[in-house]
Amino acid sequence: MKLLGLVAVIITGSLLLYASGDFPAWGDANSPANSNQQVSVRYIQDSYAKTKTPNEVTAVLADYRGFDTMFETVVIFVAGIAIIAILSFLGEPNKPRGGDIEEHPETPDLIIVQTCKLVIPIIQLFALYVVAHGHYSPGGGFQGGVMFGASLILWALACGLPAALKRLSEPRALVLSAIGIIIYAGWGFLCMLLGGNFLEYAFTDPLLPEGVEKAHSHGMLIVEIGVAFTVTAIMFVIYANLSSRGRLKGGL
Amino acid sequence: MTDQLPAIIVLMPLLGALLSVLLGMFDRKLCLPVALVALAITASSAVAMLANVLASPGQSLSYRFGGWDPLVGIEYRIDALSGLVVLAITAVGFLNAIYSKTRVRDESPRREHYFYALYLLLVAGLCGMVLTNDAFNLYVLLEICSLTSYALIAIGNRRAALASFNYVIIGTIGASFYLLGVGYLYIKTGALNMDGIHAALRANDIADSPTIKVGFILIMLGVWIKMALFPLHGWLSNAYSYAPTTTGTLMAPLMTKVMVYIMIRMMLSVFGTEFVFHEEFWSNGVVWIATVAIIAGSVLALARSDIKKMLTYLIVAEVGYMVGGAWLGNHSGMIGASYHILSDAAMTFCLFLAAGIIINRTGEARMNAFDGAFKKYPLTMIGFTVGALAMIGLPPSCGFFSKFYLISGGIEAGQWGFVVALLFSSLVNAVLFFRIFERAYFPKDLASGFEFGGDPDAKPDRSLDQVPYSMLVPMLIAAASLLVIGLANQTIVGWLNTALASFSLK
Amino acid sequence: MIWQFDIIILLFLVVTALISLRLKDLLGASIVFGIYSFLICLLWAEMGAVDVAFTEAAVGAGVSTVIMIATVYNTKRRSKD
Amino acid sequence: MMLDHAMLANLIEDTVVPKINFWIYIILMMTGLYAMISKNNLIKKLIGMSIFQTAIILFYVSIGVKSGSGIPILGAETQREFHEVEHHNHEHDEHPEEFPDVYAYPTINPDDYANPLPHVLMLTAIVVGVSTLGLALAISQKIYHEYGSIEEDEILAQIKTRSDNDD
Amino acid sequence: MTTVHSIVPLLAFLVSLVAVIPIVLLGERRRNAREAATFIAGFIKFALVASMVPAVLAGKVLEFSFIELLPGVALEFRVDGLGLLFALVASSLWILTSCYSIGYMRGANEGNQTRFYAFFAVSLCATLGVAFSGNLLTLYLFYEMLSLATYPLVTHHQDKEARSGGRTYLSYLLFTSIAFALPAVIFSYLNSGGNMDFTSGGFLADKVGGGSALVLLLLFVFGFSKAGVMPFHSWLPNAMVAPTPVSALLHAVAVVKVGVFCIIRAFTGVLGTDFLQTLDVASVISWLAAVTVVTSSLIAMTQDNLKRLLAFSTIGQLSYIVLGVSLLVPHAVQGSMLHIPMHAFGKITLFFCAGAIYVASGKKYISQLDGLGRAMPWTMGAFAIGAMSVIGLPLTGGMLSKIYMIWGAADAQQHALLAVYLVSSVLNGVYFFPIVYRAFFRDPQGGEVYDRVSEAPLPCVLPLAITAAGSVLLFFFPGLVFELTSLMISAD
Repeated sequence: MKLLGLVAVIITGSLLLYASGDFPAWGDANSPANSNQQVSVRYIQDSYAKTKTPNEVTAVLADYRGFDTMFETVVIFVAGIAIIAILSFLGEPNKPRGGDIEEHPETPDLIIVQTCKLVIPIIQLFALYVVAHGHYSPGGGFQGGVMFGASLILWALACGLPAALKRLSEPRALVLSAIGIIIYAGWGFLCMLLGGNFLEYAFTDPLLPEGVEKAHSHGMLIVEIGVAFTVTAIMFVIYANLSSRGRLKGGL
Repeated sequence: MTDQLPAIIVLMPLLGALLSVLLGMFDRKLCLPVALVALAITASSAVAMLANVLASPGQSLSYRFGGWDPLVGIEYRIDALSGLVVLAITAVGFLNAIYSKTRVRDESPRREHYFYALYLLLVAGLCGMVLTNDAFNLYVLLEICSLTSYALIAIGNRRAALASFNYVIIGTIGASFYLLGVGYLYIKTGALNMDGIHAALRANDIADSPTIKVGFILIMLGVWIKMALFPLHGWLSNAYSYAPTTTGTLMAPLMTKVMVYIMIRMMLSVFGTEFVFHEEFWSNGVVWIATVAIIAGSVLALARSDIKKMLTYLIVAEVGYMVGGAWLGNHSGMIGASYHILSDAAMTFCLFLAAGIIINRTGEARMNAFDGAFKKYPLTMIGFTVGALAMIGLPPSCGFFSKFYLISGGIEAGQWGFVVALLFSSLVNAVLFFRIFERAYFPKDLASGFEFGGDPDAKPDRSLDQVPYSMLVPMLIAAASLLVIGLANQTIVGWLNTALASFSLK
Repeated sequence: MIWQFDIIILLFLVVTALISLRLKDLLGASIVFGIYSFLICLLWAEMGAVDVAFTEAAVGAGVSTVIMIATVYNTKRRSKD
Repeated sequence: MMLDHAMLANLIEDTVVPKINFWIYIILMMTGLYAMISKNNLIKKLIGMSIFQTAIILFYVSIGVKSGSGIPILGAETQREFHEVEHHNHEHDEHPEEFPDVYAYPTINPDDYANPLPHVLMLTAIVVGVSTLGLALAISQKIYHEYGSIEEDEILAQIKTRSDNDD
Repeated sequence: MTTVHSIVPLLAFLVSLVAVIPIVLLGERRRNAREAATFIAGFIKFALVASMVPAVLAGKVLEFSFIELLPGVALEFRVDGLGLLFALVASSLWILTSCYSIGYMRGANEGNQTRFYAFFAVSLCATLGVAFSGNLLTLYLFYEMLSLATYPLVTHHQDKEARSGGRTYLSYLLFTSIAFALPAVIFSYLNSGGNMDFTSGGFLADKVGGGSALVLLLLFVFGFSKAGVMPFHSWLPNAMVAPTPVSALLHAVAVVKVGVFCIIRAFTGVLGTDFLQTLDVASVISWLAAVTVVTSSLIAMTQDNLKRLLAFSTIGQLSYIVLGVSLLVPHAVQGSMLHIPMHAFGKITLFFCAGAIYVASGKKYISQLDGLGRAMPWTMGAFAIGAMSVIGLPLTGGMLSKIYMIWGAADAQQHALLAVYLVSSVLNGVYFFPIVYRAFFRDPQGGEVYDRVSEAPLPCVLPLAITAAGSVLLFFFPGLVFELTSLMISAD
């Protein structure tokens, strides 16, 4: 096994080294990738005019390549349900999952709980801000969603998994994540119904007539919210299942 | 609305998956109907889309997500080949969903809704991979397929867990190689749209720069790992044979074939024939690898006593067929490879379904499951026989014609080793399957020998109430499709010709 | 881009990667891997990829490490290599 | 003394800097690959996998870097210019007689902003990475549940003794 | 020669396939009705085939083609003299054999009789498909179909011996057909420019060089190993584990004759005798065949098991045909075509007799036959006639064909091969004559008296009498056969 790994590493590594001699220098503004007039330059120059979104990354992510991003969200969703499907009923296929808090005897430490009570709302507020403000600053659905999910994970770490599950039970989380994708895909379908292609935000202009560019911007906001829903829910689901071997009791 | 079909084909299964998760929480019996409806819509729209493609000028459609220009946005491009492959995927998905009715309930209790969600997403991912014209979007869909298949395998029995873990490791290496290869293309061309990359390669004529070469190698490596070309086939056998029945019957026919399609797509429309085949040495080398793959696959299959394992090694051999055919670098070889994608999907599907029924009924995974099987399950055995004869390559089944085109391609290219390997493997298949037929039709004890009508004292044939229709009917349809594909090969090849016409093949 | 900064982080990256792979204690390995993710997040920020840095900070340094530790708790802490 | 430092700095800047990212990413990637293939512990394999993936991300992000460029977010200044032009053109549409001429949008110099595309792609890649990691961790928990071990050789030994398969 | 579009060939082909349905449905419970179905099908088939004779004699060629399988190559039926002759022989003998097999199968009360009759019908259907096939691909298709359809018949008994016999049978036929014939077919397709129809001149004529022509010939001769040219002959003796009717019809008539038929097609229809004469590569084949002829005759002399002896004699006779056609001169070719019906009648008589002896007295070995002639005069008489025909003695059809082949050998100036014909005829005499002698002129061993042994049941004796008479009649009234074959020759 070790030998095999060594061989593979040497072959691949030499291949890559051989090619790396041919790369444009790091930070070269005129490299084909950076100076492709049809692609990257166009993103930089047109994106604001077309979508009224200063954050080019968000513009490209949620609009130009919005379809990718939808499937990116689906990937997270897949991971969530896959983990549940693998870990649920591990060993005891007939016992119900989750529920009884008696599993968690030692009462959580007071200080930690109080601190969390202080910190978590702030985290969640900031997460919402990140989601909403993704057009103008770094951030967006993923980052905000992960932060929100992390706040729930923090709560679970502090007061035990059952306490957190009381806030967001697994079925609710799954519904939430599904809703997230439905928001995303639904908006795309709406564009279809209004006569455009899938995710062609321009056609949603009649709903909120502020000009086609704004329609793009709004579309992005909506799909980012959808992404945030899914990511929040799934991040928590993943943690909940992995930390309790799918039994949804005890936890760390 | 017909111009929206490409999007619908990918989105319907996605919608179905969401619904099956949501409804499954209330009543898991709803999942199968939901899945069936979604897949039926998908399959029918695949048919409609194929009709559109064939009707359209140049037999090629383009769908732009978000209405953006393909270079900055994401584009789907459909020609006759991809249309046919998508049709095959959706058809297999639909039939297999029917087949899964009882299996899933028994094999993964209380998880049906997750199973069907993953199942539908896998189908969606496969369709997307075939349709997309964007190198990175292909990666995302590839990962969706990989994740769903990891999970679908891991749901299986205790051995499945380890097999699935190895599959995760290997699969991630493969996908990452592909991603890296795309990066190498991007750093030189700055484009992600396949046509864009091709245009850039032509325009700046950087085709012979080390980066592009290494990028090509990386992409091919990734795809080969995913399709289990011979030296890289280690993960396949365990993963498919320990997976739950319906997972195996879905993935075995589709995954490798779709990866072969991706390989052909990359070779033709991204890099272009003059780049791929301009180094005789390398293309011949790949054909030789394929030759070895065919022989090794057949021999390994011969050495197995476990039915599913045997079939999985046959897949390894079949992959060799297609890779070799595609790399022969001439027209009939490419036709053979792309036609074999369809026919092999059908053959593998039929065989896995039939073997699944036999294994499930006898509760025995080894060859002796077949002892006197015809007496007990005549219809199943007939289906299995048709599939096996197609695998051996006897006319007029589709297996014969794909082999015919491949061999004629091999002769044209003067690749005698490849030709010999093809013949050799069909002989090995003959040995394999007649070993089974002998057990099934002429078992040692005369009583259970097969005899139409039955002798007066034989008990009436109860096979129909033994094998549920939900398993029998899809299998028989698959078996019939083998003959249909075979007899219609002129039409299909005609479409493929127009699809491949634009790529200057010898 | 600030290349001095860049080089320093890159070197640290290699070091942390090797450490996290060498450590026999999986918990330690996971934590070192968290550090690795955090360094890489710094690296993205330095290269101007703020969104990627943000995501990496949240996902890589945050969630990945946590679930990895969760798994270590649920399985074995010692590793033979 | 200072001069030497400057010379050294220039030397590095000319020789090492243009390539170091691409070297380091190869080193990291190979480390990860080696770990994935030849480590015996499943968790270690997964750590290797994450390193492997981040190495690719490093490669992509390094593509998009432009020396002297800022983050790919338009500055408030540029936004204001856009708004003015827009406002003016709007007025022009309202009553052309007072505002006869139509302004064009200011052209943005692409060198001022990093290439956003690799960033977008890598956001996806990171998410895919964490999903794969989570899934693989779940599978390894299942394996631990089945075999009571996460060391590959021990598991294989168990399978051999049970001899419940052939391959 | 004019071409007529007619559906009759298709019907004649389908009859026995359709017959399978009633056979299967009726099954063992209503065995008489089942056999009736077989008979009806047989007569209809024969009538249909016979109905094509006038048209063909008038120099027409009946054609029927449907689905196009490959560009320019359809699934096509095309009835010319040779095909019709073969079809006539097969379909007429099918009727007799079914009659015979009723007697045999019931006499030896075999199991799984429905399967037997069903696959018998399928095999006949495949045989006619081969006889009528209008192009190489169709020929190959039905050739494979025949291999598969006969497998259950060979393995009929399902015991160890039968299974191993069937395994050898199938592995030989499939191996050779896939490994040799299929490449040959594809190679001819590639060189023919997308048209594989058999033409009188051969569709590959002047399209391939001498070397590749030789390779093609070898591939065809070994690929269609049903013709039993050495070294791919040993499936035939092994296949004798089958019930006698199977051996009789399939391994004296249908299967083996399909093999030589395919080889004749390869010579006349694919490459064309004239073209081959210009190349002069066929002598290789001639010598292969000659070696087979002599060797098989020598082996046959050492056999004591009657059916095995007949098997080896069949191998020799088949190689006569291959040898004849490989001489490329009109007389030899016509002689080999003639030899198909002549040998068919003679050899099937012998097999019938062997089966009848087995049914009546349970004897399998020549050494047991002493004095049996008195107990079963009809059977042994017919045996004598059959033997004469196979040896090629006067008053039997076998003589005509053999004379033609010898004549052809003389035309071709191949005196060595001519000698082969003569010597092997002598050898045939040497291994057939003792049997007849034992049967009629020796006393039973150990004073055994055949009071209980009498003739086999009538359904057995009738057919063998008819076939024996047939092979005599073919000597006196060979007109039809000659005309049909000379159609092919004049076409060349």
